[in-house]
Amino acid sequence: MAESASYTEKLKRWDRFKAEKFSKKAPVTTPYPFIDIEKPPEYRGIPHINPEKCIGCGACVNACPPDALIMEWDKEHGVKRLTYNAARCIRCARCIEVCPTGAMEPTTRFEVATDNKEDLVEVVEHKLAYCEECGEYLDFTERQIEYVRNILPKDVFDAYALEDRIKLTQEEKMRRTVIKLRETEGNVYPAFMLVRETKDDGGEE
Amino acid sequence: METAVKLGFSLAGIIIMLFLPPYLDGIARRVKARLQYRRGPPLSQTWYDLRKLFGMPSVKPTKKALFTWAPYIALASAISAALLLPYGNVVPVDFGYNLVVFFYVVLMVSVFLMLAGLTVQNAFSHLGSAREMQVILTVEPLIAILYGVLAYNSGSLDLYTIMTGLHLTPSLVLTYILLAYALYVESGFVPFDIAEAEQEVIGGPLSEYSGRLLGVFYYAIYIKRFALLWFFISLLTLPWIGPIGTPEKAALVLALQFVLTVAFYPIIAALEATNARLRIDHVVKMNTRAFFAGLIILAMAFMGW
Amino acid sequence: MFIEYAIGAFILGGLLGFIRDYKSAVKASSFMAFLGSLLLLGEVYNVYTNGPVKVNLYGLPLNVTDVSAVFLLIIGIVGTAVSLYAISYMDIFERTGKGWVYAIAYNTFLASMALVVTVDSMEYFVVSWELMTLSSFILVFFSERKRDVNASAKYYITMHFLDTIPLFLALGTAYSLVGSFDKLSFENIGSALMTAPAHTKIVFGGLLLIAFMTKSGITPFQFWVAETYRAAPSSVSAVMAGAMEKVALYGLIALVWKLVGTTYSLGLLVALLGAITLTVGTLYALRETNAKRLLAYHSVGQMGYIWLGIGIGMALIPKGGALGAIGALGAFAGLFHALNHAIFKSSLFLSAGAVEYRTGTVELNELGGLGKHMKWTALAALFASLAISGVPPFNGFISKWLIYVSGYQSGNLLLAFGAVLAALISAATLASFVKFYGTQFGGEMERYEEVREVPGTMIAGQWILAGLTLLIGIFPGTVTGVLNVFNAPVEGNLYKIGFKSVLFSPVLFVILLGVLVFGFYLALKPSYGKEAKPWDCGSTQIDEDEYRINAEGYYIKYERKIDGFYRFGDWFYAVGAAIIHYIVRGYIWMASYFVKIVDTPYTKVESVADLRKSEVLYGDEEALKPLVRFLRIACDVLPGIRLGTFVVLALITVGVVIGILMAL
Amino acid sequence: MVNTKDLEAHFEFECKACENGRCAKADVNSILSERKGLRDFYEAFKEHIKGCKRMTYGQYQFVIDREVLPEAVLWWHNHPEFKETHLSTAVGTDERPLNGHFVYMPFLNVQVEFANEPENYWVFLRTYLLADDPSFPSVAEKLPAALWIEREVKDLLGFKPVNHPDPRRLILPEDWPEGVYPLRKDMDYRHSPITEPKVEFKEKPEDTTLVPMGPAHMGIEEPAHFRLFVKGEEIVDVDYRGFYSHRGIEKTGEGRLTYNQVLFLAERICGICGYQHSVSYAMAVERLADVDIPDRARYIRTLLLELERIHNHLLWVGIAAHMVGYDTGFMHAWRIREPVMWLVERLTGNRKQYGMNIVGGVRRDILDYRKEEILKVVKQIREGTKTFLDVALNTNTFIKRAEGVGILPYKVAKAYSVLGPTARASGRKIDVRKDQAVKTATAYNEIDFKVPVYKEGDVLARVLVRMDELFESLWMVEQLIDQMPGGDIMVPIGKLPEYEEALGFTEAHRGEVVHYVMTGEKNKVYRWKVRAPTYNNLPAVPEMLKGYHVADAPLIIASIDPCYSCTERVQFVDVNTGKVKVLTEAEFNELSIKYKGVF
Repeated sequence: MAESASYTEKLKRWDRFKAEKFSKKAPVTTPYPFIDIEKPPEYRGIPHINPEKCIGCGACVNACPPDALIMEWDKEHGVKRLTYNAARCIRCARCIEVCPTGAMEPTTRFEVATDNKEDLVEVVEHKLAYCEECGEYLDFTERQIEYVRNILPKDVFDAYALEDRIKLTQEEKMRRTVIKLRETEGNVYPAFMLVRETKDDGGEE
Repeated sequence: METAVKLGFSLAGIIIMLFLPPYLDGIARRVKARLQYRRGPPLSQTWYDLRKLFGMPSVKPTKKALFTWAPYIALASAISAALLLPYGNVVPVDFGYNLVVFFYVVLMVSVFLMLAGLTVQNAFSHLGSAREMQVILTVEPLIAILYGVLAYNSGSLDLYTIMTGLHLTPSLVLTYILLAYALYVESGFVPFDIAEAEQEVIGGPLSEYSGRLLGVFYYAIYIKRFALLWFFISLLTLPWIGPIGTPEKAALVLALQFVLTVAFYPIIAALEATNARLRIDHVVKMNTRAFFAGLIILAMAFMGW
Repeated sequence: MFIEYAIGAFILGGLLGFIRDYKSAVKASSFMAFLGSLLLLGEVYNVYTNGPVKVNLYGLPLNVTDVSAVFLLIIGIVGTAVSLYAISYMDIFERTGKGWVYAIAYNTFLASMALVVTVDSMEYFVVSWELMTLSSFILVFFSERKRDVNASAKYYITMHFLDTIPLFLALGTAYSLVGSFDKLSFENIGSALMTAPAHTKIVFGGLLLIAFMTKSGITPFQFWVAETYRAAPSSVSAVMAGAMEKVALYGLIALVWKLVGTTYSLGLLVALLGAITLTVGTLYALRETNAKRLLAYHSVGQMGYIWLGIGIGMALIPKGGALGAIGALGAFAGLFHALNHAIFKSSLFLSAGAVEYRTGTVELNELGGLGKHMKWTALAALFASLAISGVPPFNGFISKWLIYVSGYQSGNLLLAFGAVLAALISAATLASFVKFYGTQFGGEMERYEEVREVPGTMIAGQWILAGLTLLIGIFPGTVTGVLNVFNAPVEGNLYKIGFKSVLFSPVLFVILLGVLVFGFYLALKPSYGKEAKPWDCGSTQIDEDEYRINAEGYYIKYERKIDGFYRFGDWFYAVGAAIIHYIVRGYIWMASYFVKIVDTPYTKVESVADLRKSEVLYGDEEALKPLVRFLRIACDVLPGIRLGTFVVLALITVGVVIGILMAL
Repeated sequence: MVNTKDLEAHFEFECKACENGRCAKADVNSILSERKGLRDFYEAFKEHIKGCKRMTYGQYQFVIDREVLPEAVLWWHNHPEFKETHLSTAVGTDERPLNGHFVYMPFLNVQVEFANEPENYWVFLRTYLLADDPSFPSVAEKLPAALWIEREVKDLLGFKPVNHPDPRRLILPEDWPEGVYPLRKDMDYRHSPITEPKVEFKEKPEDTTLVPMGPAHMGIEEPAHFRLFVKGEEIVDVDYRGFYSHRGIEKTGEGRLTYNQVLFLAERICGICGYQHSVSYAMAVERLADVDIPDRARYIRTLLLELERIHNHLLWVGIAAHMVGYDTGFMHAWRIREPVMWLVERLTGNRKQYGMNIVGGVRRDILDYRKEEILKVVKQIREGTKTFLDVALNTNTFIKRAEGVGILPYKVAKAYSVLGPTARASGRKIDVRKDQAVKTATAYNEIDFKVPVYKEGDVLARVLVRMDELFESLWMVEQLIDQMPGGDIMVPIGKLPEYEEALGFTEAHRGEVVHYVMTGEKNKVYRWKVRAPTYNNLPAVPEMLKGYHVADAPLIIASIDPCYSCTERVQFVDVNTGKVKVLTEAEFNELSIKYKGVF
């Protein structure tokens, strides 16, 4: 993971004996629950979803081995719900690696004991984009679209005229594609483009 | 000494005998913890444990009455054994102030421990009882011999006479050494705690006990250990400080006994901490050897050495 | 006054045996035996209050001295309890159908024992002794199982050779000393022995000693005990272990000690025999897994205790002074232990019988979990077990403790070592009775779910004894008066017992213990949460009945440790068996020889096997035939002379010869 | 998470078939001539051998008839020259979807010569069983090592080992119905039926009684059920029933996870030797994907493996001391161990379950300041352990308990193909770190270390073996730090080849861990077989127990360092979470299908 200068300094200076009020001599045990134990900075604690950064692309959900991260669609209310359950988490930090926006933030928290399981669950709800034409909800969120807008270079947008088509349902897109193909028949190039595009977008989604 | 003083000393004795043993165990825990580089529990942790156990209901594995009563009888006999010991030079309740009686009354703790273990249909507690019995079986003859030496040395089995009438001979010194060993075995410290071995037979005779009854049994065992130690300490001190005439001197003696008892326990704890548990056949072998050593000592005593 | 009625009751009981129906016959005769035993106790009280009495019972000169009072007490207590118990117990032998045999034999047994300890004439002593042996022998094979019959034959032949013959020889010696049958009373013999040469004394004493050692199963003559007691019905075993052995002790005291007189070395010998016996007997018992054999070996061991005590007495009393006092204490302790042993050992046999009555086996490896259903039996067995292991406040503790005291303070290495052995053995006793109790009554087994408690009379019989263990333990003062025939300096009153400053106050102890127990019980009342089966580590489907340690496995390591001892013992036993075998051959030879004397056609008998082949009772006739015939002829030849005389005449020649040889 | 860049990188990556040794074009003769013994075997069973191929470097596979299976296995196991060759384990696979047959494939670790990497190799004996009659002749009565293996395939796949000496149920719970075989492909991984429990146990010998040790016993950390038939204290006979924590991880891995997710599952097979498992799995996948991971990654992996060995051995010796009531030893051993945990926590981010691996490399680099830390800790541990051993081995009572107890003779050890320190304490000279070619996954071939071997075979010998190994590991760690090369720490792996199989292995601190992986379509695992060392060691424990005390039992059982969870592997996903997962999975599937045709 990225290590800024101050961070590495911190790493170098970090001393367990200081941090946990150990004495170097006997006794080596600590009255643990009564003092708070500080984990080293490298420690992979419970990840935390930063709702500001999260775009709800679901990359983390793909990567997560134990299904601690779950994504659900709620087309009625136009909501895409990303649920993180620390009780199932194995702290492998794969989600942090794959997150495109760094919304999954590493922490050094390790105490998950609680009498109420709700405390272990983080839920982030995203508003789904809706189709400009038919007004029904799309499968991806506003933020995803924003993100795509930001990362894709302008010319690509123009080239594929994404600007006006990005917020459309599949069917609508299909229809338009067909129309477009009709307009420029005999020329397969746009269709090939489309395939490439989908790949790009798919990557983001 | 007039009765008031006697009463006072008896009261002191009773208080010591009832409240000290768990603290002694606490001391042992602390010492062990320090030897293992741990912080260890507070001194009164054993008291907390007992209180907790007293507060809990027990699980009932059998309908036998003996199962219910054994802990109480064990505790009662442990306490009566402790009451038979000299505090200062006062014996709180003198129902037979001599070696054999004391010894048998102490033995009753183990007897009822074993019987309790045998009331339930549980191989582990049976094993534990059998082990306890085999330890006693091998250590009692040794103790008998040593009592023989003491009796011969002082001319009587009566503890008053022994406490005053012992005279120092080589055989007596050896007797003290062996007696220390025998009492250590008898009180079931590591490495001789094979009867209650946790990892092998889950608690042995105690494996079926829980909650309050278990607490009572533990309390009985602590008091038994205390009684044996106190007995040894008195045997170590009383004969050599001459007749005790005044209450002041008696008080001094009591203080000495107390201090020595508290001072001996860390040694025991250290021994416990630095040893692994023995197997039953090891113990049998060791005790048999000790028995023959005792025979030699007895012969020496009778030859007047 | 009571003793005649007692004898009468016994005779009546014997006659009652001729009722057709087995059950009623047995019950009636047992009841009469019960009454007779009660009367014996009455006699004891009588003697205790107004001193020794001399009675002449149809020509039987009885002299109930204080010593015999002690043994009458023992016989009375045991007889009472056991007869009461037998009323129901003997039902399990109904299939044998010989009610009359039991009735006669059992009553004769009790009566003869009562006579043995009271008669004041050597010849009647011997006669009733023989009667006792014979009746006990008949009782031993009463069950008529093959193994039991073998045991009984072995028992009887052993008795004839190591008991009867020495007695007869001794009788002959006595006759040769006194010179008339009418004056064979003990004091005459005693006065005659005063003047007799030393080796005569030695022979006389030696012969008697052998006889009594055999009867009370002192090493090396303990070999017959285990098998015999196992074979006999439990009630009979109880009487044999409780009373018959003590009768031999009476012989030791009344004949050897009182008549021949004692010396330091003789005392040491007796004490040493006692020490060896208690070690051997108890260590063998530790290994046993058959309840009755275990108890039998323990009775050997406990007899060892008693002999140790008596031995200390015999050794030290002559010394007089402080040592004499200690000796008297030892002897007193021995007698006390005799009484206690009679009580708890018969109680234990009765509990074993009760278990047998319900489960049909006494094999400890198979038993278990009976405490749940036979509560009273279990509690009685627990009392008796604690008593025999010498746990205060039961009676066994006090006598053992006094033995230790006398042994430790005797100032003699040998005696002190005896006491040490005694202590070691009391641990072994505790061990084997923890096993005895734990395996029978501990745990809970489905196998014996439907077992019920035994009938009332059996419980009563057990509880008379079990109660006495506690009663005497708490109030030893009740019996010390009767027991203290050596006027030992036993300090204390009803509440205290001890010697010099070595005192023990059971009452105080019991009160203290009781107060503490109930105090703590009330202070910390046991509160049970849930009920649960014993913790079996959560394993699936284990056989509850096998989830335990069986009797064989209890002290396996310790037994391995002392394996050498056992091997030596077994070797010794083998040798003994060989000896017995040759003795038997000799007996057969002699029997046939007798027959040749009275030249009558005689069915050829060469070995015990031949005896056993024939009908059992008949087999015994075979064994006895020569004597019987001889006596009958003698009767024909010399009419008008008492038969008993001729019993003596029969063997007198041998006795006289030896006596003269000694005199030369 | 695979993206196009990775794919391109993968395509540039040129084939190292010749060194790496999985060359599709290799012909039988050249294969047979590669290693000693192969040709002899081929000659011996000519007419029964249907095929022969090189799976990957140093792993050979013969396809033989099932009739000669026992002979073939014994031919290798009792090979006169290759003394330490042993039956590692066997894989049962349901290949009906592929070729309509079941496959039963025992494989052996052939040790031509100790510590001779290029010469030693693995032999897989693949046999095809008919779908309607999956029976094969049992080798168990001649070779006890096969006892559990055959019972396992009987349980999980419904194979029928003909005249198996002890055909009781081994793995599945008592209340699992007959005729339902979890590892068959036609069974869904969420399906867990229940019937009336029926148990089958050994008969009790005459006049003994029963002492059940476990499932929940103080002397056993994890559920395992030893039935001791005892005479008093003495153990006469023993029966074992385990797999109370069977968790069907293989099914889970095959069922739904991608190969990179399986890696993390593999790491969680065991709480103690997790990293060994993850390295083995990664190694297997890399082998079959034909990837050489960067040297730095290999060194980091080896470093962590050795650190894990160090703290495991300390943990074990602590437990051994605890079992005989020597708690001071216990506490001190664990105190000495603790700094390793802290160190590892700093290196990888966790005390255990390092999560350090990824197929194709490692995830975190070792920075220089951490190297200092490591050396410091190593020094500390070395001193600490030295003093600890001085004390412990001079504790008379401890030695009394450990010496001459639980003796396992060499012959028995070989017959049960016991592994690891347990085997080395009985005089077996085996160690896959040196024996088998590890050079593409770990760095053992480039550092120097000894393999301690003792002949006594009692508990004390096992203690000493482990302690010697511990010091060796410390020395290895220092070398690794010293020689660690620079460079990249992982190579991305894109798509896996389909239906390739390979074996990954490491020498865990209990013996060789073996992961057999066979890939399926779209980066899924078709068959994944895990064999932990305890799986081979545990069947030998009853042999060790017989004739000793009940008091020794916990120590003896602990002395093989049993890890039941390793042996018994992960539970079925419980139904609820399974449902949740399925929901989302289904959605993802349909979504991806939708997005295929975007625009």
